[in-house]
Amino acid sequence: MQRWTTILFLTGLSIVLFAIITPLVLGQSPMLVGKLINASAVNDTGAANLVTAVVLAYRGLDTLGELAILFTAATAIGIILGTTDKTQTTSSPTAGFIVATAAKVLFPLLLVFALYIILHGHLTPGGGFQGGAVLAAAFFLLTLADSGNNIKHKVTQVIEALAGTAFIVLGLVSFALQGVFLQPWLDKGELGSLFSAGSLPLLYLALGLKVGAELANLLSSLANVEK
Amino acid sequence: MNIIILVITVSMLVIAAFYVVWADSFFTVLAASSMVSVGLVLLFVLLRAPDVALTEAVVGVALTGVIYALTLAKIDLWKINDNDDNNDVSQSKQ
Amino acid sequence: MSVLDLDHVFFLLIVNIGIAVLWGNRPFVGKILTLLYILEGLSILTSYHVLLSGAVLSSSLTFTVMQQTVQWQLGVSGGFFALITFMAAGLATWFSSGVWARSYAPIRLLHSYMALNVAAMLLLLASNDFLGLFIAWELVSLVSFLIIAINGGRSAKAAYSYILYAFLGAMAILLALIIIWNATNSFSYVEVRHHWSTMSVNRQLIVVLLLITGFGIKMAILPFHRWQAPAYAYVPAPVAAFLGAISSRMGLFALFIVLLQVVGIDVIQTLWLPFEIINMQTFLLWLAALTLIIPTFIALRQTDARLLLAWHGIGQGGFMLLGILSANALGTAGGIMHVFNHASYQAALFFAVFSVSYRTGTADLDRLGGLVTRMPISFTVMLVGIIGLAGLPPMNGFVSKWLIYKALLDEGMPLLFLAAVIGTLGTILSVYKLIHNTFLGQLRLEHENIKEVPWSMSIPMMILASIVFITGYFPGLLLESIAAMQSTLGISVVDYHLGGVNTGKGNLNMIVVVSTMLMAIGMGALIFFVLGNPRKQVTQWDNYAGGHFLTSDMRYQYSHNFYPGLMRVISPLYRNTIFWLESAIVSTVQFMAHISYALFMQANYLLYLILLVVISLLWVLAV
Amino acid sequence: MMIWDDIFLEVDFWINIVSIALIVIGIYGIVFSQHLLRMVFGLGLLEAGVNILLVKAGYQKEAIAPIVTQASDTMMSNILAATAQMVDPVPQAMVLTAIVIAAGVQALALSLVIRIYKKYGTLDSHVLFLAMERDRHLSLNQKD
Amino acid sequence: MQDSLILLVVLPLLLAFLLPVIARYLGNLSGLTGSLLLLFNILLLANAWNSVGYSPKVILLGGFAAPLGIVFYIDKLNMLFAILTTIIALLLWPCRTHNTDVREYVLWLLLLAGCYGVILSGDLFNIYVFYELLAVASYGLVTLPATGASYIAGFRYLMISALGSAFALLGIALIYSFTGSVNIAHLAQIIPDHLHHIWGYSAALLLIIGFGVKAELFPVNFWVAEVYSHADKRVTALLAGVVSKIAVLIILRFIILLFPWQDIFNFLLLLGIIGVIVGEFAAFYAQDLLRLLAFSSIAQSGLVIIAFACATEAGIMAGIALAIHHLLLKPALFLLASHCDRSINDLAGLAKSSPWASALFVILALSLLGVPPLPGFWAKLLLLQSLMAEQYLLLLVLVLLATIVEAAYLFRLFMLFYQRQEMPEQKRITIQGQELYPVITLSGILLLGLFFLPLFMDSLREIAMQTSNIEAYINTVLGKVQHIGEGNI
Repeated sequence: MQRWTTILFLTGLSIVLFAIITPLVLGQSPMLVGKLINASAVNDTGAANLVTAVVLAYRGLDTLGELAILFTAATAIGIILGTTDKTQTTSSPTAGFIVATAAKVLFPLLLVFALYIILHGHLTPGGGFQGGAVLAAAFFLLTLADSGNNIKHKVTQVIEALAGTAFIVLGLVSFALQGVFLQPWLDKGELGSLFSAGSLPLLYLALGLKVGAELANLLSSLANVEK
Repeated sequence: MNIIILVITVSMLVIAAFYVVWADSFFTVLAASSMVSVGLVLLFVLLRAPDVALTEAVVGVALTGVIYALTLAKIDLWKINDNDDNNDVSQSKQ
Repeated sequence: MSVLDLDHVFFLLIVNIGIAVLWGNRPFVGKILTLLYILEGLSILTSYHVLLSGAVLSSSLTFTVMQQTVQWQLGVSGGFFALITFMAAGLATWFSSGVWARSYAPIRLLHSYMALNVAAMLLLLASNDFLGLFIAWELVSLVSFLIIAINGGRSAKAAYSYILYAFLGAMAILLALIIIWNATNSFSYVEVRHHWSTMSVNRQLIVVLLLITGFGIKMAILPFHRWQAPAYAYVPAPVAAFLGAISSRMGLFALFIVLLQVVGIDVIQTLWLPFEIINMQTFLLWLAALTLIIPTFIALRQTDARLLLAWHGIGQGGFMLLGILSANALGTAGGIMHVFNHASYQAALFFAVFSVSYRTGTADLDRLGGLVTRMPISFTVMLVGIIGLAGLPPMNGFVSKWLIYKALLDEGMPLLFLAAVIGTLGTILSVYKLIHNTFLGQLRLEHENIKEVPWSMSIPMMILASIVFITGYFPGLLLESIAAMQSTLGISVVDYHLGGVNTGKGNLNMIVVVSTMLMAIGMGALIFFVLGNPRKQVTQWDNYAGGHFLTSDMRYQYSHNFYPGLMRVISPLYRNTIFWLESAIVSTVQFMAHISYALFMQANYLLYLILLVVISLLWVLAV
Repeated sequence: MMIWDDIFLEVDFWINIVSIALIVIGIYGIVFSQHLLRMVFGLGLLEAGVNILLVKAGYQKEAIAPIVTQASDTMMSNILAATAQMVDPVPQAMVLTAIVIAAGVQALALSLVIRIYKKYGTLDSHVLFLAMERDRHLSLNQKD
Repeated sequence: MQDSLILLVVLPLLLAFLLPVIARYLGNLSGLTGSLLLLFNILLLANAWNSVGYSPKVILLGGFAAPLGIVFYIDKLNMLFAILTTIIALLLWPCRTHNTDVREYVLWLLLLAGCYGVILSGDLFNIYVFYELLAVASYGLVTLPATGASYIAGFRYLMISALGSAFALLGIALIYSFTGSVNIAHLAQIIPDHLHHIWGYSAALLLIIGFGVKAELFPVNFWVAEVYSHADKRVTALLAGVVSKIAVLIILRFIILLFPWQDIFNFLLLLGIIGVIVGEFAAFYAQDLLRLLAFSSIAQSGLVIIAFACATEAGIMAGIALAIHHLLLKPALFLLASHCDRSINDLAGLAKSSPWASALFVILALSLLGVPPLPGFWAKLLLLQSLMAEQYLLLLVLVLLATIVEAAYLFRLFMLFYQRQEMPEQKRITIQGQELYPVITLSGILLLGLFFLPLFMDSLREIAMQTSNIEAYINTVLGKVQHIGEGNI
């Protein structure tokens, strides 16, 4: 009996959703705002990657909100899993020799790769969130290798706090200068070069560091939950 | 040409989604969920959204994958489905 | 006279509440409070002639919200009822200020609740638009909830059922208010009367029915009468007297104002219930007649004196409504006069019953008897009271009942007249049972050394009894203000003189009637004493009943099946359908509560969210 | 067969199929599964399905990714020409945020799952609901 | 000066980011910084209030014109809700005991930032992001007491809220694929006439259900009873009072600006009235005080939804009055109830051991009930008048019947409190003075409001007029720009 109800439910729901979604013919969605942004993004923000322009310049507050959400999730997980600053030693078996050496080799490479993604956020696809996650993966690799020296919470918390404040301060500076919060300031430089698109790369750098530190914190607190 | 790639990814996605919900051991569920994320990455690439594809790859596949793995370890379901301790598996099925 | 007289009264009331709350349990404070009540009554009396001439005592208590100015001012009808309230409150506090106070622990609560009640009632009497009326109405029902629940236990349960009925009534009135507001966009009486015809007929019908249910609940009209008897019976003596006298008449006052002044009796006559079954006025009159008959015959079966009197309070309420709605000068005059009369003898009877229970410790008629020799004053007061309640000539009850009978006959409603007579028959029977079982008959052993109640309790009783007799002797005193009331309301005015009323077809002059009776009794007493007062002092057991001697331990006095013949005939009629209806409603509410609680206690609650989404999307596709 | 061909060949049809499949299976995973962890997986699927739809909302036929690549020749005119046929970047920015929100919420849910498992030893939603009610009852009555 | 209102959202975030680090140096001052920030917010709002007096203002985020960038819309209604949120948050600010983790303050600050963002923002996706911030912060706060039951309740709350958010996102996706823009004013020009078909309706339904989770809309408010009885008392007070009213505010904005169709109003009216009736009856059956108050808050939110659903000016005025009244009253009741968290018949004789608390409880409950002289009556009167104006007679009767049931269980409580016999010695509850300060201030505000009632009513009418004036909203935000290229829908 249970089987029949599930199948009935599945088909019913999919038919309903299908009826609603099919008329959204692909490709004809009216890009009211999209066209305007495409046209004006390059000379407004100087960023080659238009998505970064939208994420940081046009809809900067969304990203700030997003950053806050990740920070809330991390703190809430910290509270729930109850990791205080004391570093307890977990009893998980130390990873094999291969993992340890691979970790040592891979760590610097991952670091470079992460920084590359963050710094080139306004040129190529990528940016703060993606770079930060890779950063966290790099740090977590170390704890995976030998569970002894896991991430020192005090350091990551300081990085996290500073990066977050940096992001907001960058916004506040534009508020002080032009009276509008989160407006891209600094000269735009010529398109495509590393130091172009004004304050966007700085914002992405702050974002990346904060996300990286936060996720590293999160992963280590997850790993160190008492067995 | 990319229609064929699209059809393959879509079918892979749907099968992986079935496995996520109906698989027995959580080990296969984790694998299936990562497969779904990978399929998603491919889709986003086809939909001309490289930024989103990269995010989905890093956050969807890597990060959530690791977090799920860690949780499975913590609630000691992190076992290949060998038949001696079926109680854990059966407990997770019903 | 300064027009702002009402402010003095309000000030005195606040002082009253202050004293009662702060020093309620001091010994002498009862007397001060009585003085204050009397002072308030006097301050209204002094400016009463202003009221009689149709003017109004205005007060500075006004506020405007949402373009509605809510103003409190006292008209002549408000003044008349205010006088009754102050009389009842003053005598009740006097009764409780003396020795009785020592026997009642929470005396401070009693005084403060009494003062709050009087203040709320005055606020109600002085309101002159619907919003002010509703605010005061809720205050009155809240405060009387407090005073009814004062004894805890049984009276708390009665108070809980009262407050539920009161909220039902309040919501009915609020709904009527909103419907009226929607039609007339204002709450003042004049505006509403002016725009009343703009409402569609069945909306008018709904409003009138809602108002009647709302105000009728306080008056315990038939379907809503179950709460009043236990609520007014299980309370301490002064509270029972006060409530019995005036509290349920607030509903009558509001109905009187709303139905006669705002809606107008002619509108009620033209309104027909759905499917033209019955005209609204006849429907209400029969409702009142049934409210007279059924509670009175329930009172007949009661064995507890307080319950008996409380059920009579409900019955007489029906009688008053009968008078007011008879759309005849005599009838309305009789109805309003009956309010005053009932207030006076109901309070007197309650005082008498409670003084008996103060001395003997019980009000149960089975365990009383033969107290006439021990408590003569209470006996006379009860005698005067039951004569008034039964409506026999020398007392004021007779005048108002006569007026109402005359009005019913003049209006050509013989069947209603018959119903009223049956009601009065029931009253006479139960009233005789009351006095016989308490004062006449066989004195019990344990009541050998009962003494009369102390003066502080018997003086108010005597004052009330004298009021009953005097207003019976000179009804003109009341009829003067009643006529003024009728003229302010714009209904036909009764032409009266000090002794009574003279109508085209036969007039009533109580002075003649009462003086002839007094002369006749005087002559009889004279002859009796002149012939040497030929009677022999005998002890109680020197007599026999049914052919054999009585011994002290044999009980031949009982109150259970007091009228066996009558009871055998009418006992099948007691099916208390309303009781079953009430408990049915209560159990449905509990059942629905159980379901909705279980609805929330779900293990798999996400199912409901998905069901909502699917159903609403399907509905969208369908639309 | 003609009608069927151009429907099947249409990119749009396949993307609708996959997003609806993911949403429906996700909802089924959340609503009908007994095991708490499976609910979290279902949530992941649901979010994925919705993200696909959001990205699809911005897709234009024969458009290119919203990245200005030939940044070298800084001629404003042909940059504008390039951006004209670009895909709408706004939904991509929104999806970026949505994915990270979903990750955050899932991480929080999983930490709750761990804490519940440590305290109650089981992850069956019915058993846990009864346990919650029992705790509530206990805490009500034996309040010291 | 009102441009500085963006600081309302930004400063709490800044402090939240900094707090974990500076808490080590501040020690127990860290709680104080939170309240100082709130005071600053009140100052900010106060002098912005008079500058926004006549016509609503707009703040451009990132300096881009309306449909491109994100826009904050400041009008009297938003300001009013922002001020009330700050006041309540200030009163409920967790006092610093020895074991409170500094991260609790962080979560409170983030919740507040989310609240401000949601109230002020004029952009659909931005509202979703701040709503999500609000939600995640409330998940964290709900599981603070760290008892097993609170974890389960938190998890179930998380699941239903996440599901709701997914539906809201689906709604946003639908809207975006039809209109191509996310700015509310821009959508308000397009949706009402162009999207009056299946997809417009389904987008509206999905959004309303998504945001209805927090607004305690009927079928999605199953979490209310569990969360309010397991969470910490100040968190429950905040959630019940402020957060649910903000969610209803969003729904109001949607049904006035985006989906002004009668079918949607009927849908909301139906859900609202079911919520009221089921809430009241469930409260009648509830065994313990906290759960009783939770169900009564479901009923109250149902009333607010009904008021907003008859989208006339009178309806909006009634809704705002009810929302404000409930926003001030419910936290006080929850604070009082949190001390006597045990089954109802153990509370017999509470009046003897803590007379002030029970007296306050009675007054507040009577105002909740709508007994005339108290402010609750005027709010309910406005609601009844607006319902009558719309000729919804059946709704009127059902609301009044629900009030009778409410009277039944409240008076049953009063009788229990004022029973004669003492509470048993060891189970006695005495609520000390300093616990009562927030409750006293809240009831003081309520009773004070009574004296300025006429003044309060007129300003309420003015706010309602400003809210229901859609052209003003579109013109201020889009700066009287005509429709931008919406040709090809």
